[in-house]
Amino acid sequence: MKVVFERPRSLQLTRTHYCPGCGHGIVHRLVAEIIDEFNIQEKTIGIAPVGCSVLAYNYFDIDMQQAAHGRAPAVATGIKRVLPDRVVFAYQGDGDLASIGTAEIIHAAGRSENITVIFINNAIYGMTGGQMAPTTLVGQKTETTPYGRDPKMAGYPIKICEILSVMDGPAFIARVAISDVKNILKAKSMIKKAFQMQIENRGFSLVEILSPCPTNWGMTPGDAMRWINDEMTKVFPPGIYKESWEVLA
Amino acid sequence: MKLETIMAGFGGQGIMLMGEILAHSAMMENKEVSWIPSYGPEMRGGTANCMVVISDRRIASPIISHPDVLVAMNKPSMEKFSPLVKPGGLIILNISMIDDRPARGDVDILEVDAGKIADALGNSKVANMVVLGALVGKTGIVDKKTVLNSIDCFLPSHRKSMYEINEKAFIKGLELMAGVTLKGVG
Amino acid sequence: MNKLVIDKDRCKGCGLCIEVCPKKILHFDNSIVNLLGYHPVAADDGCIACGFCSTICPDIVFSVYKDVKEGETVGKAVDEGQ
Amino acid sequence: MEKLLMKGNEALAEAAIRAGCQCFFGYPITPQSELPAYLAREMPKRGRVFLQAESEIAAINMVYGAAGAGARVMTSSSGPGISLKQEGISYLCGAELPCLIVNIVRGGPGLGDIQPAQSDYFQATRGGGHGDYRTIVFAPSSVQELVDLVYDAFDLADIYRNPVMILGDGILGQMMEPVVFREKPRRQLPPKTWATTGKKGRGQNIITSLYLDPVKLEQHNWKLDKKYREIMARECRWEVINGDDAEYFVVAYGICARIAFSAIEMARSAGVKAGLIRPVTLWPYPQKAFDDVMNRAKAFLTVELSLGQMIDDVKLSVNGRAPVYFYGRPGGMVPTAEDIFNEILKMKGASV
Repeated sequence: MKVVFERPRSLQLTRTHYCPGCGHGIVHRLVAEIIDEFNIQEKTIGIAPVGCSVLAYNYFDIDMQQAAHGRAPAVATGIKRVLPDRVVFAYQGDGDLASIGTAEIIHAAGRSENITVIFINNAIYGMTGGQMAPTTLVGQKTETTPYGRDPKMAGYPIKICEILSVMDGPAFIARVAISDVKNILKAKSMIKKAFQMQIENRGFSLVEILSPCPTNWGMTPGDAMRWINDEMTKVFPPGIYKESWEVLA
Repeated sequence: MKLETIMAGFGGQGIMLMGEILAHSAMMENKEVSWIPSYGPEMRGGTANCMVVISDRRIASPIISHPDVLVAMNKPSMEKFSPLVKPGGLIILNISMIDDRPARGDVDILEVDAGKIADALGNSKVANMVVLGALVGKTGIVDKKTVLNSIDCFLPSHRKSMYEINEKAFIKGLELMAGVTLKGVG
Repeated sequence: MNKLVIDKDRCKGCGLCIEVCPKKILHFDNSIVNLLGYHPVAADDGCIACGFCSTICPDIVFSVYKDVKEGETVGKAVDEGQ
Repeated sequence: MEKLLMKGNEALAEAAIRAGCQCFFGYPITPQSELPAYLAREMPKRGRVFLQAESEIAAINMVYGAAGAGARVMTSSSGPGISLKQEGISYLCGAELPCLIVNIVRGGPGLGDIQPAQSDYFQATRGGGHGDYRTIVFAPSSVQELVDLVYDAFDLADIYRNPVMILGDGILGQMMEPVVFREKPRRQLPPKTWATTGKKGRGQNIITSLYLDPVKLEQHNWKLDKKYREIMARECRWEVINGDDAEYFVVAYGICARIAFSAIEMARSAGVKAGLIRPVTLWPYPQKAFDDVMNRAKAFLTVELSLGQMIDDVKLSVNGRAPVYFYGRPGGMVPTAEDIFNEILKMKGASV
C-alpha cells in the first residue's frame, strides 16, 4: 500500500475551530505539508495573526508566536533578525495584512526581509462577524456594506500582490486560489516556492490565497468555491507577480 | 570648590566643544563635572550655549541659574546672560564680536579680542580656544597640560592636523592673563 | 484494493469532498451524528485513491492509500502537487 | 578603571551593548536621537542587530518577536512614540516577554515640545495600555546611574520575564558626565526554555497573550499579579539625602531630583532641616522610604516636571500621616533651584 494522503507531521491532531468549508484548514494543511517536505519542522517558527486564524498555534505542531493585529511581519522580522538560520513565516488574513497592517507588510517587503508570508484573502472580516474587508469586492454585501460595497463611500479593493510586485525588495509574490483540487495543488506549489526562496536566502516571499468564507458570504461551501472562480479571480487574478532568484547580499 | 560656567555664542563658534574640553580636563583631574547643551529649535544658526559645572563634591543640579563665569562670544549672549552672573563673578567677552559692555559694576570683566587673535594665527575658528585659554589662565581651575591633552582627545581623527593651531590659540589665551587689567570690582 | 480511511469525528459536513469525487462514491451518512454534531461523510466501494477528497477537505477527515504494483505512479492529484 | 565623558544617550547605548543587548529596533524621535545613532554605528561592528523600523508600532512588535525568540532586545523612544508602543507593551506583558524600553520624555500632550518633561509618569507606571499590567520603571538621575541601571534593567527583565522601562528626560539624554563602565558579576539568569527557537529536541513552544477561556485568563492574571507583588517586595530602590535629621522632605526623581538637591543645600544653609527622597524605581514605588522617615517628617513636597502625577504615589505612601504639597512645571519648563527652595520655605511656613 502506498500512502496517497495522511495528516502531515507538522499539524497537531487537534480539530480546528474553523467553520465547515473554511479555507484556513486547507491552507494550514498545505503549509504543514511543505514544512514536512523540507524537513524543517524543528527549525520553523510561525506567527499567528489576529483574526479567525489567531489560534493557528494550536493546529501547527511547530514553535509559534501570536502577534498583535497587523504586526505579524514586524514580529517575524524580530525573530528572523535574531535567528537568521530558522524558517520564519507569518500567517495573516486580509484585515490583518491589508488594512491595519499595511505599513508592516509593505516595509517588510521593502526591506526584503527573508521571511515568508501566507496571506489569506477571503474578502471579508470573518472573526468579527462579516464586516467589509480591504479586499471586499465592489458590490459585495457585508455587515458594514449592507447595500453592497459602494466605491463612492467605501473605496475600492486593495490589491496587495500588484502593490508589492512593483517594489524592488520582494523576491517572490504570487496569488493563488484554493477553489478546486487543481488550484489547491497549484497553491501548494506556490507556497513551496515561497518557502524555498526563504530557505535559499533570496528574500521576502508572499503568497496571497483566495480562500472561501462560506459562513460570512452566506453560501454553501460548494457555492463559495465557485464564487472564488467566478467573481474573486476577476478582481484578483491569480499568477506569479514577481519572481527573482537573486540571492540576498 | 565649585565653578559654574555658562558659555554662549553663535552656532559654529565652537561653544559646545569649548565646554566639553573644559569639562573633560576637569574630569581628568578627578573633579566632578557636568556639561549640558542648550538644544531644540534654536540649535542651528541661532545662539548656542552650554553649562559646565566643576566641583570637588557630587554635583546637584547641572542647570545653572547664576554662573560664576560667563563666556560670551557674541552680543546676544552677553545681553542674555550677563545679568545672571553672580556678584563677584567673571565675564569673559569676545570683543571681536561685541561692541557693547555689560552694565555690571560688581563683576570682573575680561575683554579678549579672540577673533582678531585667531585670525592672526591663521584660522578664525580657533577663537574659542583663545577664550578657553583666558578662562583657564584667570581661574586656574585646571592645569594647562590637562587642557592640551583634552584638546587632542576631542579633535576628530580627520582634524588632527589642526592640533597645533588649537594649541597655539589656547596658549595665546593663557598668556593674555599675564599683565591683564580686569575691569570691574575684581 | 485501495483504502480510504474516514475519521468521522473530524467531519464538519461541508460536502466539498462529495462535489469533487470523480467516482461519486461519497455521501453524507444521515444515520449518525458525529462528535461535532454533523452527519459525517461516508464512502461506498470503488475508491481509485485519486486523493481529490483529501486535497480539498479542510479538516483532514481522510487518509488515502493506493494499492500499487512496482514502478506504478500514485494518484494524479498527488503527482501534480510535486 | 577608565573614566569617560559621555552624553547620557550615548552612555546608555554603550551600556546596553556591554550588557549583552543583541538587537535594537526603533523609530527616530527627538530627544533620544543620539541613542539609535550610536547603536547604528556600533551594533553591526560588534555583530549585533540594529534596525530602524517603519514606525514605533512596528519597532515594539519587532522587539516582541526578538524577545520571544530569546534575544536580549531593546527599543527607545520619547512620549508620543511610547504612546504608540503601548499596545505592544501590553502584549509583551501579557506574553511575559523580557525587554528594555527607554523613554526619554518630552513635553506633551500631543506633539508637545522636545524639552525635558516628566509627564509620562502615568503611562510608565500605570501600565499605559490595555489590561492589568505593570512595567518595572527605573528613573536614573545621572549619567553614571543611567549606565548602571541598564545592566540591572536587562537582568530584571529576564528574571521576571517582564518589560523594564528606563524613564529619562532630554537633559539626562543630552548631558555629559563622567562615566565608568564597571564590569559587574553576571547574575544567574533563568534559562529561556520558553523561547520560540524551533522545537528541536523538545515540545512546541507558544508565545501568546490570548486566553479565550475566562477561567484561564483569570488564572493568568493572578499569576501576573503574584509576580508583580514579588517585584514590589524585592525591587524597590531609592535614595534619601539628609534622612537622619530632616523634617521637611522634597520628593523628586530624575533630573528634577538633581535640581531639588541644590534647593535642599540652599535650605540647609538657611537653617531649614530639609531632606530629599529620590525614588529610583517609580514602579514598584519605594513606600518604605517614607515609612523610614515618618517619625520625624513634618511635611513632604512633591516636585515634578508635570502637573501632579507622582504625587498620587507620594500620597499613597504617606497615607495621611503628614501633609503633602506639590510644585510642578509642565510642558518642558524646568524649575530653578531657587524656585524649589521657595516652595520648601512655603511648606515649612504652612506646616508649623
